[in-house]
Amino acid sequence: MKRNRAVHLLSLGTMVACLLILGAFLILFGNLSNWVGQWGSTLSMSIYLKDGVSDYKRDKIDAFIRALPGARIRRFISKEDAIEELKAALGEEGGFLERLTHNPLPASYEVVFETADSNRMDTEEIKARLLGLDGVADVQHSRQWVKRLEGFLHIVRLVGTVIGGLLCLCVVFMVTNAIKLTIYSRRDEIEILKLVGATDWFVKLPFLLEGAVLGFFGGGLTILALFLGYLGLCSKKIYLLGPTPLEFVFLPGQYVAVFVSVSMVLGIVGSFIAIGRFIEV
Amino acid sequence: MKRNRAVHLLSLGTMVACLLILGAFLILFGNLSNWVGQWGSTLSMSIYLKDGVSDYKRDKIDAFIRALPGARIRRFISKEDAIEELKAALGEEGGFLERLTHNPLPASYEVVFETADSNRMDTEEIKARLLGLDGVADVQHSRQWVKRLEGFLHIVRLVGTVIGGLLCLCVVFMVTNAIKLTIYSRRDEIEILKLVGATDWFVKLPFLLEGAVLGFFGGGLTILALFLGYLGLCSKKIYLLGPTPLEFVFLPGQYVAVFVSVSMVLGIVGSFIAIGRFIEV
Amino acid sequence: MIQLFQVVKTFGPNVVLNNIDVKISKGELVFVTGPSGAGKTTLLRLIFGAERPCAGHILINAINLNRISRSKLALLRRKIGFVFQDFKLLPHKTVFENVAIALEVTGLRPRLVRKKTHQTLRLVGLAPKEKAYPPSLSGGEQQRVAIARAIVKDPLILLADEPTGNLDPDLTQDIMVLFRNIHQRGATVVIATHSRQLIAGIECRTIVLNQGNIFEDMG
Amino acid sequence: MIQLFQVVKTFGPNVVLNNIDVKISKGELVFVTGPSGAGKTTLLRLIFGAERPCAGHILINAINLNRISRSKLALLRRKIGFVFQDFKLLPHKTVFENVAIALEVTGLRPRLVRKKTHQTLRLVGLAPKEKAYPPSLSGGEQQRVAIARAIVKDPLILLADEPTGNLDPDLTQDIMVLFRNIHQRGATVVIATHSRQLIAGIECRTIVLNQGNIFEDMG
Ligand SMILES: Nc1ncnc2c1ncn2[C@@H]1O[C@H](COP(=O)(O)OP(=O)(O)OP(=O)(O)O)[C@@H](O)[C@H]1O
Ligand SMILES: Nc1ncnc2c1ncn2[C@@H]1O[C@H](COP(=O)(O)OP(=O)(O)OP(=O)(O)O)[C@@H](O)[C@H]1O
Ligand SMILES: [Mg+2]
Ligand SMILES: [Mg+2]
Repeated sequence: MKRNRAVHLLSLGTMVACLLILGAFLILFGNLSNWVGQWGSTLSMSIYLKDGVSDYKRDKIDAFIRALPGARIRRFISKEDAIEELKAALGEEGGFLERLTHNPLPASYEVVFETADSNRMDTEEIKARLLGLDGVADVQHSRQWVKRLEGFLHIVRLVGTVIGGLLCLCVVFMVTNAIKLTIYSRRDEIEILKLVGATDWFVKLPFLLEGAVLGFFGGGLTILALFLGYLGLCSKKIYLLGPTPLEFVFLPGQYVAVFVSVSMVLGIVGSFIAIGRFIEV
Repeated sequence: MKRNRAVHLLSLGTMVACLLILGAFLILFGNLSNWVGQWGSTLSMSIYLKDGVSDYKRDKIDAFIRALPGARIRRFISKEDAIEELKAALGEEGGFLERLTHNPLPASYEVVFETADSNRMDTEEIKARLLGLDGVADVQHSRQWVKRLEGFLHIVRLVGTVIGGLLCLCVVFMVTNAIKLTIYSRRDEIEILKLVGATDWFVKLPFLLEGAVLGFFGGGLTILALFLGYLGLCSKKIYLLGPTPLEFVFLPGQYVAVFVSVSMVLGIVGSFIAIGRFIEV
Repeated sequence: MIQLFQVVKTFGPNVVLNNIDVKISKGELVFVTGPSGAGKTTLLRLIFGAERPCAGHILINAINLNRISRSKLALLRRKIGFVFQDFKLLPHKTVFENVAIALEVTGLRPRLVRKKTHQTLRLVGLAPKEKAYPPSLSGGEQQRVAIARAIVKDPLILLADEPTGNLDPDLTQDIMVLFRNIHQRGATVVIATHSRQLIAGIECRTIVLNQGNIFEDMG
Repeated sequence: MIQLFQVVKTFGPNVVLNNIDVKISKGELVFVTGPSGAGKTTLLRLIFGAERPCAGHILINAINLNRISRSKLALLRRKIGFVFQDFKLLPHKTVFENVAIALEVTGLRPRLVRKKTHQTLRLVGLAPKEKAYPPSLSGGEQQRVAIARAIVKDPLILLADEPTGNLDPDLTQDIMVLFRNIHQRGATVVIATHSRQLIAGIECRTIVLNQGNIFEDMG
């Protein structure tokens, strides 16, 4: 037993490394789809006002927006807010803004549409109606951008499947290797067992179990490591778009179970290959 | 021999993984210092002109800049150029620029100082003299920015050293493990050798050699993999700052030699540890 | 019980058994002898199905070993006890476990396994050593573990390959008494040995192998 | 040559040698006998420095084994030939390499190694098997490889542990002639055996071990 401990630790380590990549990818992908889903379901619109628009006109615009189905005014950005934000966004490069003689930026409303399926909303029609109002200078919406992100997600999923498959092969290879070595180191024992009349399965079963255990622990350790890494990630606030930090989620419960089971199955497959090649001799 | 091949492949793989991280880090760090070095040695200055400056005044400013030691005018950015560039930089967010009633950006000269050691240059003095000229609105220079990058590089170096040390430990551990297993699988042989009167060194030497070979191949394979990865990276143009793509360099020749040697030494150290623990029994 | 027809066994250019015909009836006690390298071990291994003949047929209980499946062979081996010349003990299992394994593979109940194992270890005089590991045993003790493992399952056929090479004359006598008991209970016993003392002690059939042929077959 | 003073060797509660005093002079030929488990192998291993006594002192050529360094012990072993009861052959090296290794560790020139090895293999009748691997050899052939490895270096001391347990009577005679030749060239020879035939063949000193004591020491 002792002699195999080192091999098993070695393969467990390499296995966990492979599975870690796989798991990290799963988490990343899950979060990406989450984010894209969120953005997709909350279509947002910026409505720019003409300079010097009267309060009366603004109230009418305000009321019009509130009457749109599913629409919520996230905030109103005054001309002053707009220039401050631009300054903050440009940082040092924004030095030139100090030298502006007057504020060129327009005031705007930021509006989100929180309908169950924003895809069916006719954004172009709403835009046209808004432009028809007195005092509205321009309208921009986020639809095209989400479309592009979904294409990107599709590619990520494809690449992920290919890499995931390769990594699974790696895991199987690791286990096969480890079990082969165990079998090799116990070949005398195997020979003797057969000489005293043990059936093939009596000899094979312990190795299959060993592979299963290896796979189980590999999967379990990986989940553990991923979770620790996840906690570390959560403690940091990461800003990607906009002022709210990204929200990370871990693999859902049933994914964890599937992950560990798959890793166990990979272990069994690995030892199966090892056994097939060795014990018949 | 055959029985150990699998172990050795396994440890070689894990070793290469460790060394890959190490090597990738070395390359990254080398390139980062390169870039920072380049930026640092070419101190750049932006000289903003007042609106509506006369050609006569501009010629005087032009002449003054050319007279500065080591200075080269990289380009003159007219007001129109400036707004175009800002539009390109902001992309979709720059929509508001369309609605500007007049161009708020100033024209500017971009000047680089290509002196051997730009550190000794008194930038503040030059700045003051430039501001004294008629028609100059503002002067900005890149010194502070480089300072900050160098601090960052320092941290990268520190973190890299720590991680590198850990990875080296990993490599030693891998080799120790592999050699321990070899020794274990040949313990009968070792016992018999000692019984027929072999000295300790006669028994130990082959294992030390094995460790050295393992280290050498681990290092060599890593360099190979890194080089392939480097070629792949070079084939893509990556833009980070400005319009010129990043230029990557590989590890210099003597670094490659040092890298492989270190990996070999780690192999020897690893087998040394393995031998010490096992053969004395 | 055991029948060999025209059996040939060669290892490369080395013809070990050359057209051997042997018939051993149920309940016989037979010695196989001959010089070192004559093929005694090979003959026993052929009968055990551990080696395949290059030509000819071997029948055990009317089962042809050339046609037997792997699982049938395992079942057959449970009825055959083999004392290996090089013992073939598991170094990482205790004496007790080494002997018990021959019963465990048959799926016998643990309680019975323990009882039979203890009993057999007492028979060969190793009861005090049952918790020891083979590498810490003397040559003779290891040989007796091998004997115990072969006889613990009350085999129908007992094949013993030089079973007393490491035993002193007194122990040799004891072991021979054991073998004769097993024989008297109806088992077929085949013993390969060099020992003149062993053969001289008992009046029975002796097969003398030499240079691939049966040189003498005294009934 | 070989002196044991008050040597005690125990394994756990098992007292194998209890206050043994033995003196074997240079050039003697001595048999060690006794029942299985009496401690013959243990005695030889103590003399060889493969086992340390629990009490007492062992002197070989006036060197105290309790105080010898590891490298000195290696040098001493080059002068001692040991035929192990369990052969201790390297399964992945050929017969030739197994024998040659005893000379190679001494740093002898390869040409001489080859010559001596061939010569010794011829002496034990294994010249045709020199390219075979030990697992493919018969029991007696393996034993002769072990003997060849012990005598190939013309040892000053030859320790042989049951060296003829797997050999037929004719070969046993041949091997004894070999041992006596080595003895006549001046070497000290100690043979542990059960075989009455072996002991009866030669008139010489016999040490009988029993239950940890020297039971009989016939000069
Ligand atoms: N697996 C093998 N490969 C090659 N040669 C073999 C193999 N097994 C046995 N031999 C050869 O066959 C011959 C007979 O071997 P076997 O073990 O049957 O002899 P034996 O009669 O048992 O001798 P001993 O009394 O020395 O044990 C020997 O010369 C041996 O070298
Ligand atoms: N390493 C060990 N650990 C524990 N007990 C041991 C060890 N080596 C030997 N013994 C025990 O010491 C006793 C003497 O063993 P030894 O091998 O010296 O006997 P022997 O006289 O050579 O017997 P045989 O004729 O059977 O070879 C035995 O009972 C054995 O079990
Ligand atoms: Mg044999
Ligand atoms: Mg002994």
